[in-house]
Amino acid sequence: MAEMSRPPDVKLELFSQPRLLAGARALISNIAQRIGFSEIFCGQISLAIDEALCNIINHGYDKRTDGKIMLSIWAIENEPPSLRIVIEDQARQVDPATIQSRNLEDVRPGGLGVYLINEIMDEVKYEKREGGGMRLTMVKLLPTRENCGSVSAANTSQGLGQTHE
Amino acid sequence: MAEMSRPPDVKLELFSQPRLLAGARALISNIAQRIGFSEIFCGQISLAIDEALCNIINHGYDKRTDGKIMLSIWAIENEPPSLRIVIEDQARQVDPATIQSRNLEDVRPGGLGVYLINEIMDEVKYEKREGGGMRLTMVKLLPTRENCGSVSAANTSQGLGQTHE
Amino acid sequence: MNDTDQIEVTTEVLEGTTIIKPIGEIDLSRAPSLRHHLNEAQAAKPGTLVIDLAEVPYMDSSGVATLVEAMQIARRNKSRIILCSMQERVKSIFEIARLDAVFTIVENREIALET
Amino acid sequence: MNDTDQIEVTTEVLEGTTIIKPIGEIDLSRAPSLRHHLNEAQAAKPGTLVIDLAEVPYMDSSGVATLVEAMQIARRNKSRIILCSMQERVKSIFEIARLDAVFTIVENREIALET
Ligand SMILES: Nc1ncnc2c1ncn2[C@@H]1O[C@H](COP(=O)(O)OP(=O)(O)O)[C@@H](O)[C@H]1O
Ligand SMILES: Nc1ncnc2c1ncn2[C@@H]1O[C@H](COP(=O)(O)OP(=O)(O)O)[C@@H](O)[C@H]1O
Repeated sequence: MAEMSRPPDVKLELFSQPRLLAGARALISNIAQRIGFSEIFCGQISLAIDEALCNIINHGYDKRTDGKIMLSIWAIENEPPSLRIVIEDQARQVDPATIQSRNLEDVRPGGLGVYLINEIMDEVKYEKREGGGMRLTMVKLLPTRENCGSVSAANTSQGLGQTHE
Repeated sequence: MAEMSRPPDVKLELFSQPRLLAGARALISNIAQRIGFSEIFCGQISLAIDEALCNIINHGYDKRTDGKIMLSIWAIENEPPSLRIVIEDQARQVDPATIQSRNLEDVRPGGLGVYLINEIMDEVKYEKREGGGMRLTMVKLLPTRENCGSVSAANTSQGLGQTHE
Repeated sequence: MNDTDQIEVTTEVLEGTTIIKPIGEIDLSRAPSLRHHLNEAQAAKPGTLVIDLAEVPYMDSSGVATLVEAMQIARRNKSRIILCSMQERVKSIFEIARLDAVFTIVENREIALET
Repeated sequence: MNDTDQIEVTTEVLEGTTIIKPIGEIDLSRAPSLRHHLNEAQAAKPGTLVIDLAEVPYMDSSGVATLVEAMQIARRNKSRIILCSMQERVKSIFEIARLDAVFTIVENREIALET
């Protein structure tokens, strides 16, 4: 995953509080819409970010509400059109290899977040930050007619079918 | 206007680009909604922020798109419920006294932003920042039944009348 | 929990069937409130619990986890859960998580009551 | 201007009346595109220009300035501008700016065409 040389278009910093998730989603969804993502895609991208933030709150900060979370957002209009989001925290450092989605066959509450993030985004990378905390880098490319990179484009679901235009 | 001792709940940093205004509005409107502001009030608060950002882009940075704008947002749920927003820039410093709304009688394009900000928000203060650039502090109190602090509560307009509940 | 973390819910109790209709986005901040309402409804052990999602424009995995939990309680109680009137955006998360086959999901409330 | 800064507009030209219907939020990023469409419509000097705002959920003072400008052009042309189908949120800015008395604002397109 290439590093971005230019500074992010938007930076958002919030405390690890569930009540602030909706605002973060609204911002991301709006920026995604501006790049040209369809409504369903904007919803999915918001969901991926929401899940990443939930995990930082629940696992990184153990539900403490005074932890900092920093988002850097690049609204890339060409080269090709895409949304790049880096989420950083000052929470517990874990081995990126342990951040894994579980087997979906085993239906139980929880354990969907990492799976959803991986399904929705085109690139996903977890790293330890030098100064402490974790960094999650995610990229979503704008689907084109040739490149219908939707989640379940494979399993031809009806609901998502509508988004490919 | 008392200074806030605790750090802001949310910080947003963006470049002076018109295309980013919609995202900032979406974030602010969502946070306002969470505090309990009605839909019309959320719209008005978004408008006040939008106008402040437009002025920084147009007058502060002379429409340059590479200027930084920093927003600090406090979602205050008690003491009493309110939204506090501080907007800072690194743009031209002007005498706060020159930032004034014009006479509305004289109908012409432009010259409404500062008027709208003053009408919508309960407290508005422009200052020069120590390190350069300007700082605008705005507070909007959640209207209660006793305190229907809506814009044009005075001129009993029908459209806004609906918002007082 | 803040006031705004409470999810608005309307509950209708019919003969053997309870219908719960949450209103608003269901995420980490509101899932606990939804869980509370579902637990309350399930304590009365209705034969069928219909969850009407017509007014839920968004749900994250915290909301889904709450529904999976309710389904497990229903199984223990030998009762049923039916989800109805799901918006497209919410349906999309059930599909990605492959839970659309696990839950009984129907078009609208009328079908849910006939099922 | 970016692609997404272009406002979507439908234009209908009737006998002596042009109806313009912009779609989407009108703010600093999209006001120039709206101005372009209005200028184009006004170049043909219609007797009446109806601006149907039914699909405009938000407008800031950049949008309002564009409409005030169009009104000044209309006055020079001795023609009229009528705004119709304004959403409540947008009406609110016209009221705060005391422009609700300056513009002819009517409920819907039918009334606009009869006026
Ligand atoms: N930001 C994070 N910090 C630490 N651990 C994490 C983080 N995100 C995910 N994990 C780990 O990955 C696992 C899977 O996460 P997820 O799929 O979201 O399910 P859940 O959060 O319900 O357990 C978590 O249980 C946790 O161990
Ligand atoms: N952030 C700012 N920096 C410098 N000058 C400003 C700023 N905001 C407002 N002003 C001044 O206040 C005046 C009134 O602003 P406003 O009411 O928004 O009308 P307009 O922007 O259409 O001129 C502006 O013309 C400008 O001189």
